[in-house]
Amino acid sequence: MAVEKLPIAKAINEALRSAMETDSKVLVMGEDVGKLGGVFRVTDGLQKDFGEDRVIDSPLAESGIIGTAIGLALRGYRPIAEIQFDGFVFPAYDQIVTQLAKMHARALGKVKLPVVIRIPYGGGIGAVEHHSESPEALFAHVAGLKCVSPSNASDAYWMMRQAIDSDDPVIFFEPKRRYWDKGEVDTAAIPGGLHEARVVQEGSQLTLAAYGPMVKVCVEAAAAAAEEGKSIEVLDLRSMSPIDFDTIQGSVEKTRRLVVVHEAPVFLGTGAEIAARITERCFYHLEAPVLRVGGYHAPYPPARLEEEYLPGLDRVLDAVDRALAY
Amino acid sequence: MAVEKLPIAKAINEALRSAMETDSKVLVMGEDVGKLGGVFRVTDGLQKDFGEDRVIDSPLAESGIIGTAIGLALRGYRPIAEIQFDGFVFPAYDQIVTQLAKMHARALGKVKLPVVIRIPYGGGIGAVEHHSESPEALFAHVAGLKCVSPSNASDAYWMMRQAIDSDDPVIFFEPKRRYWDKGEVDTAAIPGGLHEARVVQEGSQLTLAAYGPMVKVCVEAAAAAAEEGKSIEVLDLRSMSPIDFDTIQGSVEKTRRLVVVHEAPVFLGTGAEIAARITERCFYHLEAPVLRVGGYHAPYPPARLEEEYLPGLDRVLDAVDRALAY
Amino acid sequence: MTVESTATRKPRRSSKRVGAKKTRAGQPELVQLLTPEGERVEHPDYAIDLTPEELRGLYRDMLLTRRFDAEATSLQRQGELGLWASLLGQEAAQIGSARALRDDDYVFPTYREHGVAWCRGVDPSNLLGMFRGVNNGGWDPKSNNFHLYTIVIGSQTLHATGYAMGVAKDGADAAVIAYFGDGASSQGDVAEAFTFSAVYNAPVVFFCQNNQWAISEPTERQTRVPLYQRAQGYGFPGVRVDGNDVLACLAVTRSALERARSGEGPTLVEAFTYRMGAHTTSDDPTRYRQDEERVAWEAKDPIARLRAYLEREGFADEAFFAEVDEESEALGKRVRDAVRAMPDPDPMAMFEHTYADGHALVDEERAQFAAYQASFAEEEN
Amino acid sequence: MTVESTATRKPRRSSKRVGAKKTRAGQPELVQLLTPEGERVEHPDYAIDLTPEELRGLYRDMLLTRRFDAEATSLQRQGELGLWASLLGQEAAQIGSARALRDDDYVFPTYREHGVAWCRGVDPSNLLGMFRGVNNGGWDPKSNNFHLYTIVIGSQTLHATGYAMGVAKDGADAAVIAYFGDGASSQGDVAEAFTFSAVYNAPVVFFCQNNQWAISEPTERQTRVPLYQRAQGYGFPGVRVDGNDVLACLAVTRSALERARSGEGPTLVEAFTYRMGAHTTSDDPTRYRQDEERVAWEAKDPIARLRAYLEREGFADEAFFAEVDEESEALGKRVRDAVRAMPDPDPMAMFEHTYADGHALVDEERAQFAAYQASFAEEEN
Ligand SMILES: Cc1ncc(C[n+]2csc(CCOP(=O)(O)OP(=O)(O)O)c2C)c(N)n1
Ligand SMILES: Cc1ncc(C[n+]2csc(CCOP(=O)(O)OP(=O)(O)O)c2C)c(N)n1
Ligand SMILES: [Mg+2]
Ligand SMILES: [Mg+2]
Repeated sequence: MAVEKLPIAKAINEALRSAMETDSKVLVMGEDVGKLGGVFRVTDGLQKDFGEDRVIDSPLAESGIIGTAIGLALRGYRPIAEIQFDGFVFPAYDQIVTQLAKMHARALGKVKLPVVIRIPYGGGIGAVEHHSESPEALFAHVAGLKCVSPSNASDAYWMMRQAIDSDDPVIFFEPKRRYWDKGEVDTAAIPGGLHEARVVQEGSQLTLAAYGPMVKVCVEAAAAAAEEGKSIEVLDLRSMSPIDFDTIQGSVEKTRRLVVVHEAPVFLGTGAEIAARITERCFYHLEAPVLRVGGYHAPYPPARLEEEYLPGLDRVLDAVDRALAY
Repeated sequence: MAVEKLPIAKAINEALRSAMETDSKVLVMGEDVGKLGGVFRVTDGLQKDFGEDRVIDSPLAESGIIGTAIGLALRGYRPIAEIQFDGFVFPAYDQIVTQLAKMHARALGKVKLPVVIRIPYGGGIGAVEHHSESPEALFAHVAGLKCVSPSNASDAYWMMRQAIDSDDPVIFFEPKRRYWDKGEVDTAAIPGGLHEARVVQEGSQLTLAAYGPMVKVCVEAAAAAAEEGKSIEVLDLRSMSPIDFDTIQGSVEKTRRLVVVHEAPVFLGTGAEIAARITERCFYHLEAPVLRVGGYHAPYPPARLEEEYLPGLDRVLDAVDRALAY
Repeated sequence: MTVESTATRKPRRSSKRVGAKKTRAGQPELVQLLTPEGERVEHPDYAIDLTPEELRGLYRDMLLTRRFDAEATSLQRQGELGLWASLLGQEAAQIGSARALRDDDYVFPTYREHGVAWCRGVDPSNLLGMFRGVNNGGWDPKSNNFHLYTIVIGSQTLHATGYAMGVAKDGADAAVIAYFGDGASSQGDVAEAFTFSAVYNAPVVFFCQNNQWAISEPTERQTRVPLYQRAQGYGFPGVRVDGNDVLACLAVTRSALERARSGEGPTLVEAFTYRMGAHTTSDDPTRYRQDEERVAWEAKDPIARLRAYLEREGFADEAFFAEVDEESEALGKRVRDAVRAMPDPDPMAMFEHTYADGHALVDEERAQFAAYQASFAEEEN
Repeated sequence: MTVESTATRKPRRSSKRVGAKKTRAGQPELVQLLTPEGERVEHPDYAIDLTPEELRGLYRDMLLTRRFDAEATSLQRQGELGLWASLLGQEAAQIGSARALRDDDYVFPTYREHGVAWCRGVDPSNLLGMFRGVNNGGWDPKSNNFHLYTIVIGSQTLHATGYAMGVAKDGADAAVIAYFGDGASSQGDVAEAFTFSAVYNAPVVFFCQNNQWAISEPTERQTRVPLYQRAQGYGFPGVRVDGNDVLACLAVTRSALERARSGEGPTLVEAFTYRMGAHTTSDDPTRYRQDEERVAWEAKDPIARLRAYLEREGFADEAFFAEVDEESEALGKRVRDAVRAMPDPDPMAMFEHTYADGHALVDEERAQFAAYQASFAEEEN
């Protein structure tokens, strides 16, 4: 395969497969990743082809999964651990924050922790509690972790390959409601850097910045705005730690207005940091305050309210209008 | 006692004692809180006076401490759980975030979770790893929790009383390096609201906003700046969730410049939210971007580097100068 | 593993001796009072003496629970529910254990304890709210001493332990029961619950329904020895009961609750049963298990077993069975109607109940949202 | 609880049968090969046959470790260290277990395993960096197969388990040992390590130094039965050894490591010992425990015990003891000098090593900090 049209879930599956073929130290582990192939089938077929020794069905214990992944990494393996859903990462939070994130620094660089943690995240799939959350800010705040989220199949493939290649722990947030969205994947193309933002669409009057599942919403919003004659630039940030502020700054110096969109609650979400830092960098350029569209300060609501909770086209356009009104 | 000069640790101790006297449902629990009185002696003497049934030495398991505190709260108790040091709260993070924070909403208000979690936090005491961190943003981002931090003995007493009285879970961040700072406590005075910021010192040219251990640094910075003829207003935010934005806004509309100071890393720290929101609220008032002084994106460093890592007088004054230079 | 008659086995002498004593067939001992064929057998540690009426009551509970469960599954297929976690096959474990409870006992369920909820008097349609997506828990835990469903695996075992610690502090003689699964046994929280309950001698029963699967993972991915043995190392007894035998589940749970009430502390009960259906309606078990396994367990069906016993002993007649069938149809209809009539929540509900005492940020966001909503109304005008 | 001679006791038959068999005195059985009086006793499961030279080596290890530990305590008092966690009393548990290891085995310590570090060849002064506050771990884990000290209680047991899983995947016959305390036994992570290691049959030894205190909490706050029994419920053996008996610790650990190597999976070893000093130099044990307890344990001192044996058997003469004493003084001086010469880290070090592959934010902050630092230099000019 060189260029193929794949859904995001399958693109990640291909990335895992190809990394496992390339490097026998790459392991996949987690709950139900084996025979079942994961509840979203992202690891489908891997156990069949690479065996139980490399595709490991773990006991039902997230701290154990990450803690043993750390041990495996210390032994020279490159584990890719799956957390079944966003809301179930917290039992592993201690291992992630106090051990995985800090061990390389603690050892003054003498050990490496090439662990990838895959987390299907975000809402929009009509699920029950704990299956629709966006906890990325809780990881991005923690030094020692890198956090990324692809928005399309090509990035899903390439960013996963790069995450596996990284010698740092990477939390890989997979936009679960986009798992079935198809896109072209060129497995021969040379990708951009894992932590570089991308201008998805150029525009002159305002910048919309998003990552993961919200990129699509922003692109649609830009299209809708275009019909009203508004020229919107859309950025796919791709990485939440580090954030590619240079690219955002470049865009905002041009458009002079910025709206950040994410599913996670606005309060102390990644948008807060972007607003704070871009305002500092572009103080004299901004014609309007950086506006944020995101979740509310409430537990993720029951499924029949999620459309109200999640940023959708209307709420993004509302923010665009408000920003343009300054 | 009505008015007495007490160190912060003792003021909290008095608050616990008086709450326990008033309400037999109030319990204290945690590691070493009994005979030892806690590693900082904050619970000193309580087990002797209230018995092992109300001052409970817990097994060494933070998830267990918070999980059983939740159960006790469901049974009608008002547990005050101690986490021995900031860096050891993470094994309990799942119980705090997925259970404690969400249970009241999950039950549509039918159960209450009056649990106080005491966390001695922050650095400056020359300790080993995990004993000097400031994880407040990781809790403030989570809906369902309230987060506060006193900066002086009177607040330590009263805010603890109010936290215990609250029917919501409160994470009570105790500025451990200030435990021995003395201040007057009037146990008869009617306190302000738990989540209200306070103007510690009026000024006209710039607002310094801080909470907990950094308030003292800001007051000193304001004094130093005053010597250079600069008029600085100092706010003690007292609460990180909710944040009293009205008071900050009021101050910034007057001074037109804001610097936020906290020990926690700047990236996605509470300062990010304050900068973002105040910029939105005061866009046309601000003469300079909101600047932030805080920890770096690195694990808390070994003790002999902490003076460089922590915001001190010089770094705060540097930010003040930078803000005034706009 | 198979569940066999223990009629000819030498009984365990005391619930405290829970070592892995093996039977001839190499099976760890299993408390059984009713064989798969519906024959009543005795167990010296677990006597039980129920009236025909009580026995019929258990049958009715199981049958109605199963009917309700089937209705929910079909409501999911019809798109009325987003998801359903069926208890099919686990009726005896749930009804047996729940019928051992007193009103003042307190229950902490997982997300699959529909039979327990039934026994506690929770209106079945209330259980469906969270699966329909209109709420995250649709009943008042305090009105039936039945806590909300807990999705984060294992957490509720600690809540149960804390609650039980509170019961003991109150000097009450109530007990607490925490349900969890074989998969959950691996969670650190469950181990911590064992530690805390043992150290504080809390009046709690840990009721593990080992249905042999945690989604696609068989129990061997969680443990290499029978789960009931876990308790001993924490200093309290563990016992394995035939989870498809409602009488044994009742007797064993009753005895564990008695221990709790009388100040002897926690007990672990492992109900050895089988998840007859998919993990949830989202799951496809053909990917990971053989249908033969399920078919073999059909022969151990908890309801058929009790019915055979009732019929054999003449404790119930055709009229009774017909009546329960009728009742179950009515229940199905009632639930169906109730679910269909369930209104979507008001969007403003998002801003309620995050806090008991209010929160300035919530107020701000509520106001902004209301204004935003109103802006559409304006546009429409 | 007291540690007594087991010379007259009936021995356990196999390390797999770890039930709480009680002695006449009501004590769970304890593997002992050297009585507190220094008499050699036999244990049928744990034979050991050391040369006089090896025995002297163990004595030397213990004595030097104790000397180093005392030096560190006094360096703390002198303000050279911020904190010290003394191993006083636990020398036999640490030296005995560590001398059972091969070079290719891997060790995951807590923060108190100075004796183990010694045996692994880690330069003692390197251990002091973190207590002085110049780093958070001052050695390369890979050069001695000795991981960094871990402060978050219990976490390292999972790292050890994962590492051991890796060893097994590699087809290597090395083993892994995880140290932890009685307090740590309550952490969910330790239970999960038990589960994972059992399920994957990982070649790991869990070595619990039960020094009977977790800061101010006695072991009864963590468990109501002896800790070694915990293992059985997870499907692997647990054994309690006299933690003040270096021979028994060596023999029991060696046997557990052999099990691991030969594919039999994990073992839990509980070394029953006593924390003779404060928890750390910040602690004041007079607030929570009776000095009599400590005094009673002095009679069981691990070093005196071995010395009595060496003397009685004529395995060592005065010259040897004098030589070790001299060596220990030299070690003390060397450590003292090394610590005093330890430079404070360069502030820029804060920005190193957070990531292996770099991070834009770190680069930005490093540059800002450098500019800020430079601004002072300018002012000074
Ligand atoms: C902490 C956590 N991790 C993962 C999940 C996803 N999950 C839901 S149910 C389940 C399996 C549970 O198995 P078991 O405990 O045996 O209960 P059963 O479903 O068989 O009743 C998993 C992995 C979860 N809900 N919580
Ligand atoms: C997760 C966590 N919680 C709390 C602490 C604080 N703490 C440090 S040592 C200790 C007691 C440990 O006791 P034990 O496991 O018996 O080891 P010992 O100190 O006796 O060697 C505690 C509570 C910690 N380091 N980590
Ligand atoms: Mg199961
Ligand atoms: Mg100890």
